[in-house]
Amino acid sequence: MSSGSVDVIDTVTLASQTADQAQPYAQLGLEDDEYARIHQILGRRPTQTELAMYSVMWSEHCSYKSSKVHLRQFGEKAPASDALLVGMGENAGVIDVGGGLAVTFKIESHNHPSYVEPYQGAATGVGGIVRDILTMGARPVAVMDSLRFGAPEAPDTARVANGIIAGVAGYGNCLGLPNIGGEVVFDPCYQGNPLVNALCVGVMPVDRIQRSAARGVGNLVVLLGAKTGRDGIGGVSVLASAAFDQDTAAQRPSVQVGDPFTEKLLIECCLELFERELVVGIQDLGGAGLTCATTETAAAGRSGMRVHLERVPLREASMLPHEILASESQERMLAIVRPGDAALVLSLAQRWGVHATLIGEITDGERLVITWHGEAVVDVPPASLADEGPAYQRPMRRPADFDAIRADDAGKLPRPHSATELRDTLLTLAASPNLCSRKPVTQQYDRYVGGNTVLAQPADAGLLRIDEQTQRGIALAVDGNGRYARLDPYAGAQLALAEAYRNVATSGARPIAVTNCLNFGSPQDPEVMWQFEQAVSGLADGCRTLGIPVTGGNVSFYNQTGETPISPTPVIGVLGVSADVTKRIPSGLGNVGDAIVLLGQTRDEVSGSEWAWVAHQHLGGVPPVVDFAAEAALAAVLTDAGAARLLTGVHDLSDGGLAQALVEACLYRRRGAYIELPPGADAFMQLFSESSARALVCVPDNAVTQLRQLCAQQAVPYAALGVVTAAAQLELHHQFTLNLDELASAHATVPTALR
Amino acid sequence: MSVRVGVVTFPGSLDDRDALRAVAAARAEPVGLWHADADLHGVDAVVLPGGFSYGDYLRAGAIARFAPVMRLVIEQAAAGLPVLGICNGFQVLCEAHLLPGALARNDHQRFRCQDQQLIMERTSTDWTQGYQPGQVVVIPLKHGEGRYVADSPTLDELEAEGRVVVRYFGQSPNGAARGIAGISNPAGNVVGLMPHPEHAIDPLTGPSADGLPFFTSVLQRLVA
Amino acid sequence: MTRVVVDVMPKPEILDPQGQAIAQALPTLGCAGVRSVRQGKRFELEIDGVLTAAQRTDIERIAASLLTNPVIEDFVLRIEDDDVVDTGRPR
Amino acid sequence: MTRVVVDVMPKPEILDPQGQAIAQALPTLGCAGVRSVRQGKRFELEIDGVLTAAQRTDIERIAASLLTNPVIEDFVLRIEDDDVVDTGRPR
Ligand SMILES: Nc1ncnc2c1ncn2[C@@H]1O[C@H](COP(=O)(O)OP(=O)(O)O)[C@@H](O)[C@H]1O
Ligand SMILES: [Mg+2]
Repeated sequence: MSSGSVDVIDTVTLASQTADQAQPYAQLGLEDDEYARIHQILGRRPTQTELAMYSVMWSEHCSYKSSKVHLRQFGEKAPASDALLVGMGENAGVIDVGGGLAVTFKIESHNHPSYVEPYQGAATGVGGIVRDILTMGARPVAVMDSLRFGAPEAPDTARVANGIIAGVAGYGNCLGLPNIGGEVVFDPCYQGNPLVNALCVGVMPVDRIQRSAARGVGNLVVLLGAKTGRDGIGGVSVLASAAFDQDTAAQRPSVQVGDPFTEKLLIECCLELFERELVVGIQDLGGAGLTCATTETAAAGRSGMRVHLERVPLREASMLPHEILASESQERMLAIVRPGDAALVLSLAQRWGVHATLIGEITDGERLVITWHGEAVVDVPPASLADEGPAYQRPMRRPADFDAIRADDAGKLPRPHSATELRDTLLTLAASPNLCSRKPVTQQYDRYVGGNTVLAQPADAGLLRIDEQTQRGIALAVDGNGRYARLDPYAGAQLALAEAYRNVATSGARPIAVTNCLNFGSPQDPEVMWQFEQAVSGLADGCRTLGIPVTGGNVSFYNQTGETPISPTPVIGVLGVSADVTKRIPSGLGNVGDAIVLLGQTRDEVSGSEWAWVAHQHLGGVPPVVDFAAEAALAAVLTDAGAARLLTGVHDLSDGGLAQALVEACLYRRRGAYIELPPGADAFMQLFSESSARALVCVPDNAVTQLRQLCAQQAVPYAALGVVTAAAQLELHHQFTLNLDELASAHATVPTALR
Repeated sequence: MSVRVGVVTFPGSLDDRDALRAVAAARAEPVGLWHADADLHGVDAVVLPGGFSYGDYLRAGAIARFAPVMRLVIEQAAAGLPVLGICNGFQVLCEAHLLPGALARNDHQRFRCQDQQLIMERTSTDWTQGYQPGQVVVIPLKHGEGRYVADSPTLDELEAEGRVVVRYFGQSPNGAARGIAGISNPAGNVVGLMPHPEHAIDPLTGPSADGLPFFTSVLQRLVA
Repeated sequence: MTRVVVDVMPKPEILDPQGQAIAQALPTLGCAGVRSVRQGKRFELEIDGVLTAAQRTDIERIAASLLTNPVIEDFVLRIEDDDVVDTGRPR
Repeated sequence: MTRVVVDVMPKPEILDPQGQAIAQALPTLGCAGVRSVRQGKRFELEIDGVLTAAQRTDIERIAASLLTNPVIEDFVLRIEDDDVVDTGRPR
């Protein structure tokens, strides 16, 4: 671009007159053919502002250009579901949970910003997903967070982990959203690429679902919330530096600072607007800010829109049109309202202390025209930005080391045999970074606010009452396992799905819907792309088999340092419904004298296990068998037994196998257990295998027969393991006895980075 | 005649709905009060709920105490209106000088949410008549700035006058002076505490129902 | 335009865990000889035009009531390129 | 004894929700005409005896790394009764 001074704004008129002017599209991440397509769409060169808009809307982050062709499977393979009110494609899916209520939930990543500035990155990640849920018309009612950090001893991990945890806590607590679950995993593969996947769930009356479509010629466009600053301008600042003053460009921060207080007011304000039916369309401002919100709402409504950009309230008066459009300042929403309601909307906003500004109107035709002090700086068909971005079928290749890694079975690793060795292994695992107590993290999160939290950490799933009259509730769990996915991305995604599904079932709820966040390396690496496709297929196939649809999700690519990508990490969230939360299955061990029963089948499966990792730093072999029929049968037993109030305690088996499940179950309510492992079985295998589709349950004598019957009906293997005892110890008959204090102190080990 | 208990919503209040629920659970009539209204709508008692009023960015409760509704709360508290400040509400009461001392950042500098054992000491206040002195209860707490501080003469006076309403039992969660979790004014109508009794009214959604007597106490006191 | 700076520090007798944590970390970061660290707050207020006497009174009141909690903090108010108004205790 | 003061402020272009919340409250408290408020931190470090050149370098390093988050904050370091060392951007 030529040496325009700061005052000269590139307008549509100017662009038509200077068709040949060179533009820095490559620096903005646009390919030659993408740039040529923009010319073709507009019939002229784009203005600087338009170019900035295309570059950001056609970026991987906004356009899903590498993932789109694969994500289609979620729709194509989706099982039929009457409960699905809004499917994929909107900000978040909406599910009818009965009783006149609908639930919307979604998980989203904020990985890269959280590495640069852990506290604010994580905080704004929570803020962003909460606005997505609000946009659907729902009151956000809870959050969850799935976190991954580098090795606990690595020097940078403390900075990243503590900042991220404090950021999740700071934002969520200040918004008044209970945190009802999540994950914390340490693995060296996340050293320079921590993962912050935040989930939010919201509830609304079924008839209050909001849409993002901007409709109704003459309706007004209202910008609600925070003033717009130079936050997160990122890639677009390259344009600025090419066009304008070199020195000022360096000052443009990509870091966004969250303001949960403003978000809280924005939430209450929007909910009141929804309640009074004052909103025709609404969209949150997230990635790509106003650019994304204006183009998506106009495109969804097949409407035209006129925006008077100079009306946008600014934090810094000197901001230029492309900066205003690209700014990712947090805590903003775009609403479409009828002209007759505008005064009321503005006064309600004022009551809540929320800035509200009329910045434009819906027009005839299908053009988005953005003016700057009367001069058009943008005149585009909005769908060309929002829907018609590029889509690539990127090359894929099975990783070169795939077969070698799978052949490297963990079964050949030396195993503990003697009672002492087994005991030490159990304690070592209980104290290891991924299995020790999550309390240092979760006690920083408010799990009580709202007064509807029935289950939260350390329960297998979060359980939330959503109707105080009927006691109807929802359960949620998020799970992922990068090690399994590294060994086999197809099975890894399915194992994550299976685990989240099982966790939801342990609360007694019936799983009904799925969200996902797919964290991968660079899509330009064919091996990563292969992993991605495998994970998507695995998840889509798994959801079809289980009969629960994917309702939404998010993709995060480029999680890699140099040439080394993270282990593929699909994180899966499952939502369940509980008709009566008072029938929840209590977590942990039940009452003294109750039988402890293992449901499900145990195989010799230790490849990719926590034991192989902790004891041998080994990652190889084939992950555990996925058996969705067995998962569904187990879930059916749990929900039926829960509904009949047969069970007094429950804990699913996952990382660390039966050994870890016993440790956690004992410590939950500090109850003792006497256990006899099934005769003839290899004790190590029984204790440390990570076979899926298993759970521990506690059942009083008078309910044993009924439970046995349920298991027989569903063909779920039933093994009486032992009994809940009054002694403060975990006794494994013929093996060893550990007192609960010893267990508790091992489990209370705090990972180095969190000390 | 039913007893009406108001719960003030400040911008950033979070546990206001929970406090209203607890009032209802105690069979009083819950009344929502708005920070900007200079009107208490004739309520018989007021709860200042938990949350992060104004984001608590400056100091917890520092801005909320200047809200129009607080002028009336301060005025009528002096005339004997029962006022309970929970967590952020306690911080507001201290900032408003209805209670002495201040709530500083936790000594470990982190937000802490946990089920806390507490020992009830003064049970002659409007809000604690339903407890026995020395009774140990479990009530959740959740705060980043809950370390009660005051100078020694003030602390001595509080103890001498029996105005320490509730103390942490066992290890202190925040480093509070003399383990103080909650205090009252001399008359016993104004009580502030860091733990959240409104989150312990039903074992389904809290660790116990040990918090309910706070709300039934004021009811008893008002119908008496 | 006038800038008013208000420095708020914890009173000396009040435990300052943030300052203490920093002081404890310093030796391990290779910084020796620091006897104590205290952490307070700094506020910068920008006022259009010249500060009037009335505004100054207002701001002093705000500094003493809103910006500072006198139970645990002291403050110093400074008008930039102007004289210093010290209403806290000697520092 | 030497006192080193480190003033840490949010960078001008970074959102400062703390300052903003205060600025919004001021008019209702009868304090008009304040265009903006920014809230930062103030650290006071006490050093035994006179500050050596090595100590000063150490403290500057600490100020730039531990006391300041350079992604979102700038700092100014001042040695009391001594000259001013400014390593942040112009304020
Ligand atoms: N992994 C995925 N699975 C299913 N749907 C996805 C996935 N990733 C993205 N989507 C869907 O694509 C749409 C756009 O996603 P995204 O850009 O994250 O939404 P938003 O613009 O609200 O942030 C959403 O409907 C989202 O649910
Ligand atoms: Mg969205």
